[in-house]
Amino acid sequence: MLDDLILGMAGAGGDGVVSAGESLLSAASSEGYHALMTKSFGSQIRGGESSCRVRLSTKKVLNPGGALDVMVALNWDDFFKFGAELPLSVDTVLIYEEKAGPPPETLKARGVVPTEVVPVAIAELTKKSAGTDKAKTSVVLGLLSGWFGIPSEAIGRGLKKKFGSKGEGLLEANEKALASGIEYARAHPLRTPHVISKPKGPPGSKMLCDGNDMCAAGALFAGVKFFGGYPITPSTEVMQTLTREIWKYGGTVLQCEDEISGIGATVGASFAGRKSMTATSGPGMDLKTEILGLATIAELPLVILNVQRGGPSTGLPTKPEQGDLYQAAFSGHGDVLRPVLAPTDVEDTFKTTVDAFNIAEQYQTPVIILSDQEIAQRKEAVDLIDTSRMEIIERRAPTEAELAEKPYARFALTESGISPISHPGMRGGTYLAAGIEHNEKGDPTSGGTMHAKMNEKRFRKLEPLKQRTDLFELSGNPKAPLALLAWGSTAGVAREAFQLATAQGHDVKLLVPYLLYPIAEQVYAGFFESVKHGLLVELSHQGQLYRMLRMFIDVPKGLKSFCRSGANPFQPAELVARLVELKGLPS
Amino acid sequence: MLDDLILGMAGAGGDGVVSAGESLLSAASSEGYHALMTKSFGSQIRGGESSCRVRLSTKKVLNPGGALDVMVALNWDDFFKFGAELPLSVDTVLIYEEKAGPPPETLKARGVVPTEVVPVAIAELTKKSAGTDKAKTSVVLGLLSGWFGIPSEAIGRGLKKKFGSKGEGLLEANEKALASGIEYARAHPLRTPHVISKPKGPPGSKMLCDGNDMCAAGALFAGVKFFGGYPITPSTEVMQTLTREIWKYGGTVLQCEDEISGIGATVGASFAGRKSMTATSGPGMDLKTEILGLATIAELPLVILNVQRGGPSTGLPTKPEQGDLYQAAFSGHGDVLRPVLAPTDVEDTFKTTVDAFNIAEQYQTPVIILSDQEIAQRKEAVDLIDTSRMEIIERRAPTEAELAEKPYARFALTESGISPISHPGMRGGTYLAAGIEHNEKGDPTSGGTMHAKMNEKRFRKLEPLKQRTDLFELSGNPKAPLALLAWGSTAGVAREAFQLATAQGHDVKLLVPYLLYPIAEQVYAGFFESVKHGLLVELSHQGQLYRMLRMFIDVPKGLKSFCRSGANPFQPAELVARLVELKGLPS
Amino acid sequence: MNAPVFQAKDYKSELKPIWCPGCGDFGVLQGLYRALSSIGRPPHEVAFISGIGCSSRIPGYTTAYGFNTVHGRSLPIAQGVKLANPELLVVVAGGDGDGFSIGGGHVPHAVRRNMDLTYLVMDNQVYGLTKGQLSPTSPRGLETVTSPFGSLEEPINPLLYMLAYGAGFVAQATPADMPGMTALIEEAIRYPGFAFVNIQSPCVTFGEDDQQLKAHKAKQKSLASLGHDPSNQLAALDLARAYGTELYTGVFYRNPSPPPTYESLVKLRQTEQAKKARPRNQILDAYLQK
Amino acid sequence: MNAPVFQAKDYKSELKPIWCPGCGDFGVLQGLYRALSSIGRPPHEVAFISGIGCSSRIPGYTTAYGFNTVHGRSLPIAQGVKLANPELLVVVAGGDGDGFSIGGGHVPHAVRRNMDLTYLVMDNQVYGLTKGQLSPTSPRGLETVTSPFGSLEEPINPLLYMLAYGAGFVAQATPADMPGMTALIEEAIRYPGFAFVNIQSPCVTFGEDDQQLKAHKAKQKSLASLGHDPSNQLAALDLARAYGTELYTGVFYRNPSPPPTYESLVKLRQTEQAKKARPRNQILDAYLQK
Ligand SMILES: Cc1ncc(C[n+]2csc(CCOP(=O)(O)OP(=O)(O)O)c2C)c(N)n1
Ligand SMILES: Cc1ncc(C[n+]2csc(CCOP(=O)(O)OP(=O)(O)O)c2C)c(N)n1
Ligand code: SF4
Ligand code: SF4
Ligand SMILES: [Mg+2]
Ligand SMILES: [Mg+2]
Repeated sequence: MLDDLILGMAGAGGDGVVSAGESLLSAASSEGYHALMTKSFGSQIRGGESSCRVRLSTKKVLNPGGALDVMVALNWDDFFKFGAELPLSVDTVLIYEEKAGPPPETLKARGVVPTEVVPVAIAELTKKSAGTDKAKTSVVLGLLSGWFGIPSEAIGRGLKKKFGSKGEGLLEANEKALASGIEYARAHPLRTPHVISKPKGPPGSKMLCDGNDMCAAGALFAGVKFFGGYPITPSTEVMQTLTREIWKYGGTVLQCEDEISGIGATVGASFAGRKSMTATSGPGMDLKTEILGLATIAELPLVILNVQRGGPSTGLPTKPEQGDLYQAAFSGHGDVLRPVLAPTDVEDTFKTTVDAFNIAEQYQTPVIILSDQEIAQRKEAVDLIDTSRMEIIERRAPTEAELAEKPYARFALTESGISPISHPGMRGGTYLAAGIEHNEKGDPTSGGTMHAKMNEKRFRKLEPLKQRTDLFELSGNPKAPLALLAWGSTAGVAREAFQLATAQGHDVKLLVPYLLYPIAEQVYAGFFESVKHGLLVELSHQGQLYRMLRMFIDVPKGLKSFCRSGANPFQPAELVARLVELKGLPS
Repeated sequence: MLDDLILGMAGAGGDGVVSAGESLLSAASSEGYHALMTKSFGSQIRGGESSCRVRLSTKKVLNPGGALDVMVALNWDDFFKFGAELPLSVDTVLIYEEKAGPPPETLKARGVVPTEVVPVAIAELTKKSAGTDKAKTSVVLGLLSGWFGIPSEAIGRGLKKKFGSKGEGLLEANEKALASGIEYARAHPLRTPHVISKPKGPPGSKMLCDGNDMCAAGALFAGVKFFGGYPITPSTEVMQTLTREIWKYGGTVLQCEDEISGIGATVGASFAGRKSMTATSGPGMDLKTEILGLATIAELPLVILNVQRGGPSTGLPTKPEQGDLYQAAFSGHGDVLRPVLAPTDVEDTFKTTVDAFNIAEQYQTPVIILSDQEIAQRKEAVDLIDTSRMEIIERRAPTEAELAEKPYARFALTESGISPISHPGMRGGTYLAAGIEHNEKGDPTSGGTMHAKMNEKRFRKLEPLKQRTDLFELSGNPKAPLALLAWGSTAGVAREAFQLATAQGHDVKLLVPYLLYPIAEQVYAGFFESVKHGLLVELSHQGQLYRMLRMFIDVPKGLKSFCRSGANPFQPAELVARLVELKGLPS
Repeated sequence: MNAPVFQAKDYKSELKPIWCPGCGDFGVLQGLYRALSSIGRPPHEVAFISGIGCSSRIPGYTTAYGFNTVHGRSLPIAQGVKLANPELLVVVAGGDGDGFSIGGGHVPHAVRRNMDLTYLVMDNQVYGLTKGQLSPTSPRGLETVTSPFGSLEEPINPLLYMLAYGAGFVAQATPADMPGMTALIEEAIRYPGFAFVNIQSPCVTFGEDDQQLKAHKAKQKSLASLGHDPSNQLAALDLARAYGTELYTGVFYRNPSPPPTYESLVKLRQTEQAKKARPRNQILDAYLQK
Repeated sequence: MNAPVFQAKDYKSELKPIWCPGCGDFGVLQGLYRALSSIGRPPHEVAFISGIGCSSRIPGYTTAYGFNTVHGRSLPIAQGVKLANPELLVVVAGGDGDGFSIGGGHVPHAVRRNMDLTYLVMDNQVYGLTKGQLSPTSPRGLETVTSPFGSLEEPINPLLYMLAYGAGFVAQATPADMPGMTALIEEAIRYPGFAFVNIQSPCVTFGEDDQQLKAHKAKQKSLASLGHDPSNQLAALDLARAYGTELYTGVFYRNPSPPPTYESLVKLRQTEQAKKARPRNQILDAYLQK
């Protein structure tokens, strides 16, 4: 019995492999499995090739995984188009539509040829059982259920939900197809059985969601009242979810004419006293730069989600990359300190979003959430998040007593650097917000002395953030000489690599920062104390966090940047291999 | 006899102190003096207080200088409004309009009281000599000429140019006023004479210009054919100069509707094969970010001037700051390497602009010139620049033979990383330029492997830049243990500090980079080898270049960042003092 | 009639305007104080939003809440303010460059959303703050620092644009006629929807002679005196075409039956959806897979 | 008549369009090939500039020079191309969102400069590439992924806007009438100045039923058949107001005496100024202080 199973499927647009993957995912999750699904399409808007990967597990799934345990190819052409996204090993069970003919020579050229290659006359089985060839995916689901132990009742319930409303005939046909798939599998057992163990969580205990869902949910939980945005892949779903939900909570979503307007309206709503947010991806971030600076100098709370995709420019709009960290930290003219947070998976996107709102409101600052295409769009079955101890912070407004006592100074140079903030509608709190430098009251100034004080204030108020050890995940022996660091979606791979290396007996520790900027000097310094060798893993050409650490910290000589361009995901095993390699080098 | 004289003047808008400063400057420069003038205004568009500083010298002027040798106050209120911009010392000759009454107590409160304080009935003298009070500035010029030895013939020639066309009466009145000022000075000698020596250069050998002039001239020299831009202080003059000049050379200036359009049109013109440029300041740079990324991935040559002012946001629009370096290097999403150059004074803005065009064309990349408000807008009298050995580089186009030989691959993965570039109109060279990632031919791709190759190419092609030692100025003993580093307008202060420290017997060296990014690791490493202590001086809150050096180089522990917010210029003496302080510390 | 609760001076802040002596914007500011006084909302319930330019300095000169934002983005920001708190009286002010050059892309969308905003453009046919460059309303042929040989472009037509965008209230005024301008500003603020007033506000420093108050006095023709019916949109379009040639003042178009504002539709939606709200600690239950 | 020097297929590249089967943009592309063939300029003298969107993929499908730029900026970039080399035939193509939402601020300025550019908008009332969100031409009330309870905004009116902006050539077409559309594209390209064609190009995947070719066939009315005089600008403004209700095809407005193009004025200026040019090594002498 297995604890972990990775399946892949590929076919033409009409073959419905993505829909099959979704059925599998929802069946597994409703049974209490942990699961993770990623999908991939050709460049066509509709009708091109498509594929998906589903990873099922009895434990938390850390990443999409590497080589497949099972691959279903509905035709060879489409399968090959996905290349490295659907990697086989000798142990992969390769199932294919018999009609497509035996595996072509190209398979060999790719290096590994699975030992178990299983032709199934899927189309024919469908026709026979269902009387139509529209139910092909149900035959596939049946095969997978039969061979790998995925509970068929849950799949059946899924079919009812999906086809129940579409007329008796369709549901029945699919049920028959499912049964025939199961039956076929039973009748033709695999040489090596690959049955997955029963899940540990009770049925109905899992949420099925992606990172963009969790960002929207986190925003609602934190009390977002305004979202202004403009569609862009792969972030649009956040706006789409909020525009279904936010009205219930007295909020508004405005689809704006562009990203500048999106952040503009958002800043306006924040000025008017409401928790506000916008979401976008790289090109949209570029356009938001100017108004981000306005929010910094006017000290307005604001949350900005950037779902990273491959860059520069339009780049690779549907692929993940971690190339926007410099931008998040350093874009915009002038001296600016703008907190940057990064979730590492679907689940923690929720808390990271709540953290972002809390930091924004507490420190009166824009906060950037750096997600990426992978965690934003991969669907996962995860445990219900316990929100009972999550705190919600509101911005500090001047009290009536304070306002009565002395004239209101919006930008008072307080000890903490945080000055109570009023908003339109509040009696006694009127002031001029502006992009121009100002004195404590808010009046424009061009004086260098006041400018220096205000810069100092704007930086000082964020100092406490660097002490937030709760924004760092530390695993392993604190004194270990070997270290792994990763952020964002790459952290999931690093976590598995850490487990692997530990299991192999290496004395290693792992640091995953959720707070990327400002650089928490002390946290890193403490972590690095024992480190002789290590890797900072990033999916970008430059390895941007590595460079940013160097700006502020003396990084151990033996700590190397391990980085490469986006759309080339890391595998746990290769990280372990690199670590072992490093260990041999002088430090 | 003095080699160097620093004068200040302050008055109300109508008093014409800036115009007096300009007359002084042009008279001095036509006589062959080196000279430098900065002006400062209140926040009013017209009619507020105004002031200027003029520094005259028989040698090259390195910076505006610190405490004034001479100060002319036409009234006390306006003088005090400029605070630290017009600093006095005990040795300052303080001349004031008698009518304004004796120096108020506030002067004492400011710490230093000059020993020589000279009231002159300027208004009365004007009325008496010229018969009108419109010629006040000519009396002032007369006084300055008489007391400090500034050649009166040159001032007279200036008056002729200025008033010659405005009717006999006005010229005559001003000539009389000038004479009366000179006469008054002769009749009332100062206690300590402050006469400036004769200049070394022959009359008529000096150019009178500011940094923005030199940028426009450099662009014309380099062969700019298109400028698209949008007005913004303090860069607008570049567009204004080019729109008078460029047509002569077959080029066009387009005043666009915003900065996005400005860089858009510029990129378009570059795509069409012409040398192109845009200019702006901080807020405009923010808006240009997205299209900068497009130029990087489409590998289009482009020059962008950013005249830095105080930030963030609208900030301090008329004051200098060096706070846009992070932005220049790191703005925009994705992995980008974009060369950044910085001129250090009016004169070298010319060559830096030519260098920027050459690098842009040679490497098919956007290049940013980081100027700042001070060098862009201060007027200087400098020696005519010798352009005879300046090379002009044109982009490498595919030859007809190459195009005939095999199908054109616009983004061919060559050894140097540079691929010959065609443009519309060229037969056989058609291709698709795009913001999306592409293969060698230019066709869109979403493949990770090709993406990695193209990123690598785009970075590799710029490697040779890091070997350009001609883009660094190195002075002093190469083995010195003490170091000064500065860039941009701050370099002028550092140069004088270096001279001062050397004269005081310190073993010190100076490095001024014109190439700010990519970081030339070897140049710095070589420089740092002997360094025990040192300062990197920057006019920004964060000290951005210091942090950027750390990203790529192990900076000596004894090298400190000496930085502060904009609009607070450094003085040579304080840099020396800090250096001496450092020397005492363990390294 | 009772004395107003808030007098014009109650809207005037301590900040001294830094406009050039004689700038048309002084008059606009006075008219605005008076219009606000007639309307009578307390200053803390009023928000002035502007971009960057001489004219965009207006918010600082009032005792209301003010947001002097960045160049060209006043309308998006104002929409956020209004949607966040529809109870506020929100006035947007700025220049011809701020509004129709860099900000021009936001205008049609602000108009078609039809929030209850008032947009006052101080049209001086030049860039004042940056010292005299071409603005989008500068006449063809104009010589400026950025057009030393004369402008090669047709000017834009703010009135015609606004009508084409479907604005419910479109008017033009000049501080050369203070009572007329003040009344138009008041009417625009009272109009329940997006209202636009193009105010010919002379730049005495960089403007042309025929753009000064004196010339306005001579040239101005009131639309009322022409017998124009402000409910006739096609006639308004026709008259608006004379922008740049004629100086018509008054209301070009006023929608006789103003449609519901965006914020009122939002309110309806919020009310309708409110019943589906979950308690905060159950928001995630929506994702549970049964 | 001789056979054309370049046939439609000579403008067709090897890149296979990745549009959904049945997408209206296929028809537009065909029409474009044919129009180009009639005009007969060699592909290397033609430049296609586009933004981002399904429709913006057009440049890649031609053998001309192409620049598939960023979202909303095709017009500024195209102006740079044209001014850098006025000899080129420059065609700008894109979607309703690209052109009138994010790019909307550039349109009036491109129009008033009046360069000899052709601007083809494939108006499908939706965001195709990003999978079905509201576009600025989406009708009020439309339910999409970003308006699950219906859009609250009036759509923009591209035809009326372009007329208000002063475009010299404004037309509307649909690939439901291939010969008509092809002829209009050709006429637009031949018009010596800024020319705009709004092409109703259905999105089969995210569009509504009444926006498909079949509906167009039923609904389309040619302006010629209505007896419209394309030299009458006010009549054009009036007819354009029916956008969204009626599907008028043909030329709304064509300036009977096209004014000089921007680039021709530039040429004059360059010629006039050329005599004042200094040799490169004397450029700095202008700053010498005698
Ligand atoms: C992004 C950006 N670009 C340019 C500027 C410079 N700028 C400030 S105001 C202005 C134009 C002012 O003209 P207008 O809006 O007509 O206002 P006016 O001063 O004439 O009242 C410009 C170009 C800026 N502040 N920000
Ligand atoms: C700056 C930026 N914002 C958003 C996007 C995402 N985006 C790409 S195309 C598009 C809209 C497409 O709609 P339209 O222009 O109507 O073209 P269509 O696909 O319908 O032909 C959007 C929002 C982007 N690429 N860049
Ligand atoms: S420059 Fe013109 S618009 Fe600006 S304050 Fe002066 S007169 Fe007014
Ligand atoms: S999504 Fe719509 S517009 Fe895009 S290719 Fe498909 S049918 Fe055409
Ligand atoms: Mg103006
Ligand atoms: Mg569209």
